[in-house]
Amino acid sequence: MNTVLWIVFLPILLFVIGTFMLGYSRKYVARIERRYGPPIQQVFYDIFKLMSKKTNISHGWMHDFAILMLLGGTLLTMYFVPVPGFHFFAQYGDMLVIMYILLIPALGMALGVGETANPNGSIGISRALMMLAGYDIPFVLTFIGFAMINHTTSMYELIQVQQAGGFAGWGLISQPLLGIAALIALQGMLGEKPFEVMVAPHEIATGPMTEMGGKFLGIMMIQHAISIVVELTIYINLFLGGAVNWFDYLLKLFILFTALISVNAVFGRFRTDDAVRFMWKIPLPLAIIGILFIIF
Amino acid sequence: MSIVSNLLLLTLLGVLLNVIFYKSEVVQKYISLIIFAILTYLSIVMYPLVGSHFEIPFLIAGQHIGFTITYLNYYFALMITGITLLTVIFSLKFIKGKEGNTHYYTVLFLKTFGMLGVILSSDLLTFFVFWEIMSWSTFALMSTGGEPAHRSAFKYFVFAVTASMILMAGVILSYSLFGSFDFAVIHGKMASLSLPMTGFLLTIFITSFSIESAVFPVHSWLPDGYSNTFTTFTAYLSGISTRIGIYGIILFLFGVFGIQTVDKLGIIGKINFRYVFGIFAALTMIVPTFTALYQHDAKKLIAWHSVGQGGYMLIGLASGSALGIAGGMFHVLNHMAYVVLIVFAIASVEYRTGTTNLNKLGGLIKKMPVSYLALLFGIIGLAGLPPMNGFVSKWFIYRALILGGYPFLAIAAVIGTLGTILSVYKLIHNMFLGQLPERYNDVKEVGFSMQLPMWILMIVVLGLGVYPGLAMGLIAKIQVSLGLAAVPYALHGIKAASGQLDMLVVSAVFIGGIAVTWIIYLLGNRRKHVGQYNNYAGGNFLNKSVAYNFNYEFYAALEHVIDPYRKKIIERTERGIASVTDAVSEYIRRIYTGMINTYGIYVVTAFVVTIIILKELI
Amino acid sequence: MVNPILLIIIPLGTAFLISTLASALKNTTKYLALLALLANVWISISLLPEVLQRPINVIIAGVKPPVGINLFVGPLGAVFSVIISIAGVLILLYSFKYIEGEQQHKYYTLFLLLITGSHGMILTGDVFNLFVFFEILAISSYILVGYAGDKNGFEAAVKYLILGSIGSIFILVAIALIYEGTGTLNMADLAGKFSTLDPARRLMILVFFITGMGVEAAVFPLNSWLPDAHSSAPSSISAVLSGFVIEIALVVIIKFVYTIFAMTEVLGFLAVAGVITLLVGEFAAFRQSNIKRVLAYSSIGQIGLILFAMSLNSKAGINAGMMQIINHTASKSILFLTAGYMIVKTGSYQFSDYRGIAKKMPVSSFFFVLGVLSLLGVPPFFGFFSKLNIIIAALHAGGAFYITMVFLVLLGTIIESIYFLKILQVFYARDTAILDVKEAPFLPLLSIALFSLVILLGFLFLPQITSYTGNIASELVTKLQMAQVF
Amino acid sequence: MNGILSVSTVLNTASAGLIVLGLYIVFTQKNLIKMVIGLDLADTGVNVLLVSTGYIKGNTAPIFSKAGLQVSQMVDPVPQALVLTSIVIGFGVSALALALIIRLYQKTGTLDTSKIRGLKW
Amino acid sequence: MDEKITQRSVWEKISAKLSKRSLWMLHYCTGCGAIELPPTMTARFDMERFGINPMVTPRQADILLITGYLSVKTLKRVVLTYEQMQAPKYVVGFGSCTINGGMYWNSYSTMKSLDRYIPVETYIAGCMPRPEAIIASFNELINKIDRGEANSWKDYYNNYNFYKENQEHTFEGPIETYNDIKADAALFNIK
Repeated sequence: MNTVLWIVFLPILLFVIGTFMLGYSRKYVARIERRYGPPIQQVFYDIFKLMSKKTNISHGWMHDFAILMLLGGTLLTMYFVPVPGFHFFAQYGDMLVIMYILLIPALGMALGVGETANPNGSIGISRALMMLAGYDIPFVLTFIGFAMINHTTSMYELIQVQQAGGFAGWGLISQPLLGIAALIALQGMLGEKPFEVMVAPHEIATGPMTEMGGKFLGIMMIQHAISIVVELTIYINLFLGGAVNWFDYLLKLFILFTALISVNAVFGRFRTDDAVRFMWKIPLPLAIIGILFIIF
Repeated sequence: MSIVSNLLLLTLLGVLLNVIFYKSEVVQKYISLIIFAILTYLSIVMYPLVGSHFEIPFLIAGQHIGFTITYLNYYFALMITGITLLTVIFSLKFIKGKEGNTHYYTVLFLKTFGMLGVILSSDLLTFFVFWEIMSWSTFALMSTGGEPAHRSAFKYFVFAVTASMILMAGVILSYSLFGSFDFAVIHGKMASLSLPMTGFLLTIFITSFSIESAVFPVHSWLPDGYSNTFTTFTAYLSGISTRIGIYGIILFLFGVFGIQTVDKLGIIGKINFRYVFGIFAALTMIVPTFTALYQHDAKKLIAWHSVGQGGYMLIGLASGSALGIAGGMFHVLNHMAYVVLIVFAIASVEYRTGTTNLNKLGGLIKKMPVSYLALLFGIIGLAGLPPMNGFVSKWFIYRALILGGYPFLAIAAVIGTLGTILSVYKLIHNMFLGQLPERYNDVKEVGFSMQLPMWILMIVVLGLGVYPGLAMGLIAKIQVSLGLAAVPYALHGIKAASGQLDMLVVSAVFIGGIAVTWIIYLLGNRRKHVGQYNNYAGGNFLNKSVAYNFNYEFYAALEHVIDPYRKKIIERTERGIASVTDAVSEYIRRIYTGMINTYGIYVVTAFVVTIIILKELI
Repeated sequence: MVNPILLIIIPLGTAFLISTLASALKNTTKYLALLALLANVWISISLLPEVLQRPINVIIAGVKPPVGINLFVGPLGAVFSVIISIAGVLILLYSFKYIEGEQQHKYYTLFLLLITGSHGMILTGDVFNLFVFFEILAISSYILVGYAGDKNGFEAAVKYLILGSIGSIFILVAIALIYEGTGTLNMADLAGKFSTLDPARRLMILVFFITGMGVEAAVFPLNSWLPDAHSSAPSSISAVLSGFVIEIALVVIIKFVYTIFAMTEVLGFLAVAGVITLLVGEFAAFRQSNIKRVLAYSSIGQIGLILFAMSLNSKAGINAGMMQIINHTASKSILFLTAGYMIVKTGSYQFSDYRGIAKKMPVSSFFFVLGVLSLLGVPPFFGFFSKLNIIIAALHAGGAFYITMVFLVLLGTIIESIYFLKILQVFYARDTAILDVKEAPFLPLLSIALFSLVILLGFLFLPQITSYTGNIASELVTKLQMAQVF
Repeated sequence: MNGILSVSTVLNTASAGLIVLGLYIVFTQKNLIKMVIGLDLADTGVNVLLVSTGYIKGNTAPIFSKAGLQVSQMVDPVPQALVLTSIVIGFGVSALALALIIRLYQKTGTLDTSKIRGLKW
Repeated sequence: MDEKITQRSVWEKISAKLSKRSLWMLHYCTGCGAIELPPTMTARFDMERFGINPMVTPRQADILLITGYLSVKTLKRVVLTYEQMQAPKYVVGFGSCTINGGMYWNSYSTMKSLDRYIPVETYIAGCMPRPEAIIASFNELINKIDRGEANSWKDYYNNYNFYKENQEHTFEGPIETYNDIKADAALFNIK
């Protein structure tokens, strides 16, 4: 019975957490810029306003289906990532499945934006995919390293292993190199400032979101909120020993998110090829060396 | 035991009839359709006859032409006849009136005859005889369709002849070593062979099959060869033709030599024959996929991908674990399904717009939704994303590589996947998305005869994706017949006890997610449909004359990153070999100087040299 | 039992008949020649079954050997006379239309002389008689090479003549040494006495003979005349030369080494010479642009292959070599004959000018393809079985040396298939530059068709052919001839 | 046989000398006619060798002209028969060679082998 | 142009209260007004407190801020951008140039008052008003939305002909914006 409850309320729960985190991040960045910044619930207002827009421009059936695919994919990923107290779906799909499901929203958005036939959108998408190629290789590599040590590809079992070892068992502590590489890759995965070239406002009019307005943009913001929480949970499950209870989970989420957005707040934006070169020059070798340590 | 003879005789009949009626297209069309339909029916019905042997009483060098049906060649026969039937259905309208299509169906029949013979053969000699017929008919098939096809077919031929000559050496060397051509006998006597000789023999067979299945260093013939001929042939070739090489590798690696003997060939510690083969497979995954990024022609892009995907199959086989081998074999079927689907979509675009140049196309989704859907299913399969079949076999291969302890091969697979996703999106974006150019305003969707194969393949791609168990049953039987451990499969993924894959649940949750989003979508107000020129372009007015698609140099930034590492080693080595042969033949040609005096001196020198040499001998 | 001597007398008699009655018969001489050769075909085929029981020994002019001359017709002689007469008839049929002009009676006399020479060389049991027939064969082929009457024809004829006479000088020296050593010229008698000679003399005889006969058999360093002779001779004559003339010389060498000299150590050396000839022939042909020169170099390659097969010192080797000879005679004649009419119709020797000829001359291009496929050893054709047997025989000999030899042979086949494919692609190119070319007349096509029957239906008669070639192999290996001395 | 100067060694060395001389002429001379002469020289050398094989010391020519001549006193007649045919063949070949050279000269206008190199490579 | 305040349902009151807190602004930086915007956005005045963010595309924007004089050519772009914006959209005229032509009152090439071409919600007077004025006018706009009176965008549909004539008079002919205003009007059931 409580799995059904979990299934119904998990999306709402993560949406609320994600939106408050986004609101918090905007206030945090504002505070760094010595200004008050919007209230915490600002993102709720934005999403509500977008959803209540009178006209919602759409360029074709693929544009609509892409939005469904976008949020649908993120919800799918959400269910498969173990959260404290709920890992019902974990036995049906392991880390590899999660790695691939993460790509469905990206593909969905790409198809939808392609349908809008806006040149800025296409440039944005090509940059987003190149960035994907950049950060995904180190990230999957770190996971491969872990899966190899523990001879399992299931994320739930990895959490058990880490929790069994207590603080020292954390991924970040036992394999520091892999942890750091994954952290940098995570920065790219969340689309934070140094790797935010695909949504550059002035250069390509927020890239993929050029033609997204009204409820389309609203759903994209919902998706963005949930996916941030999901990706952070993945990192926590792999490297910070998963969460024993919800307080520990929220604490880790908060600390990790603050770390990332503080980097986001102070860094400028890389060019695409510089970003990919950075991703392939720093985190990738780190991950490879990490794996070499594991083998020998 | 008449099924095998019917299969082969029927294909020969097909060749004969098509040669007789080469004048009229209509007769050829319907003959081929009927015959291939019967062939597919026969190969499906062949299942109960697995294990039976059939011989033609014709003796070559003491060996009858023998055929036998095993689960492995039943699996491949199904694929061959199935895909050929779909290609014929698709090309009923596609090939009508195209220049140079008189021998279209004849060549197709000849090729099927060769392939069926290869996979059904029970001994090395029949295998080699049909292998020669197959490689000649592939050459003929590749050279239909204009002048560039001739050049690329010639390049294929050079590789194919080398492959068949190496195979001939291997066949006869094993005959002289084991005294018989029969697979079973050789498998029995394999233990008696010394280690270095087994290694040498295995390398010979595996090299010739690698040339045919375009493994990394010898793959350069495939992209041009497959893309310069008719597009339906590109589908047919990249779907099944290169996979006969994979059949050969499976048969010899596991059937004839057996996994135990192969594992004895260790070099140092963990590095054994399979690991070295895995490295080649890994290179086959990475290099072609990132070359596909640079392509401007849809057919070339897909041809490069079929090379890359071949790498996945080989790395699955090279991993050696039950899961990996099952993944490799399953990937052959999956790849065939989605690559043929993609190329059919490209063919229908070419049929309507007349070009496959990615820089010139765009926005066709508005005019050809079915082809778009087909291409979408195909690229999701090719990229290996969950709901489609590509993901399942890739998941098997990944899991086998990780649990088998091959991190670097797994890394290569990851890099290959990402390269695929990028170039695959470029394909669908440049062709179907973006602004529709003015010249394609009156394009219509393709007719039913071309849509039918696409619908069938879409169902196969999705069906196998959600219910992989349908094919895993046969693959498990194959593994058992080859003496390997069978993979613990369930109808929709891996059995719950031993693994973490349940495609039904994944797809169900995905549908659930889409339903939830659809509800949220309905909360908002109704959507307003706008045309393609109602677009924000910095306040400028968009119209026909300024319709701009971002197609050219789609991944310019990534290309700047990769360019310093692209040394084009393969092209340089090939040019090197070609110039060396030319130089040698030029030098030898000059021996005949035309001066009668020098000829006389040649005779006397030969005389003296013979005396000196023979003095020692006698 | 028909007396085999007729095989020599009939062509010789008709040759002189034709040359004397030339003015009376005008251009009906060719039918006389055809009659003679048909008779030859009937005789040689009728000889075949008898020869299998026991070889026929024919005494000429009543004087018994070792003083008199005798004919020894074993399986080798019978099979070869069948090959010669059938090929001769078909090529004669081809040259009915090919050789025009009132001087054609000269062509037919020389043709018949050439056939006499070849029959003589293969059937004779006496060494000096062998030399005489060799000279008849050589002289008639010198003239026939220059028959076309153009600058290239005469240049090739002169070169061929000079090299040929150097070769005959070497053979004559060998014969002199033989007679000085053993006092006998009869092959059977010589075989017995040869082993008594001291090693130095035996070596000299062997080397003189091999070099002399090697010039005619086109082994590597000695075959400099072949490319010029075959490319500038009229195509029917190149077909004859490549078809069976060089094979006869080769078989004579092999017969002498196996039965008379009985020095099997030499075979290793001959095998290496064969492979070198193969590689030189293939590589030289790789960059040719004149179609007949390509075919000439390819003949050198094939001769190398046959020599390699024959000198494997095993029954299987000789059997495979004989099958390869049959295949080479048939397919090389097809190629030369079809090329002949292509040159006549397009007026150019460069095959790059035949772009898209398949549209205008579909039948001859089709036969050309058949010839190429059979020469390369592609399965359904006869060439595949002969090449398969050669490589089986080679690998049965075993050892790393033969494995490397086999890989070199396969390398030669790869090169060969590449340059032949270049030609085929030019034939079947779609952008045709040739407009006014018409198909070759019916008669030549008939003769080419009959040749292609051999390679197409070869695999049906495989058991019969292998039985004959098997007997040849046993004849050579068990020195059958020596048992039938008197 | 007194000392080394027996008849057979003299004849053998003479024939060897002739053959070597003839072949030397063929290989070095550029003029075609000189080459034919060289060939004839080599041919005669071989004939000398052939004849010398039949020599038996002290015997006379194998002709039954005088009554009481026994076969054992005659020289071996067989090589002489061979030499006859060989000379006839040599004569035929040289005649043919010269005829061809004349026609070649008409066509090319020169006898120099280094210039007649139409067919090469 | 005062609009009779119709009776709003409870849901409209709540949604107005919520959506007034998030206004995204597409500012058309022309004339000398653009320089006033950065100070309002940054630390000293920080308009983000009120949920007002600068946005780049009309599809996402609610407020279209015209910050100075508009020549004929730029007016065409403004009209096109206005029509591309999504429904509850508010135009804010910035500075005297948009009110009555400002210092370019007698220029031959600039348009004199903005609301003859597109319906304007609020004006900010001043020959380049200071950030305090901007913040004040935005608060005024927020309250107006809250009271449900900010319906100028409906006015564009109600008397579209008026606007059309003025535009065509200035542009000497219609401009192709691919927006069927009549159909949109039906969409929002405005007669």
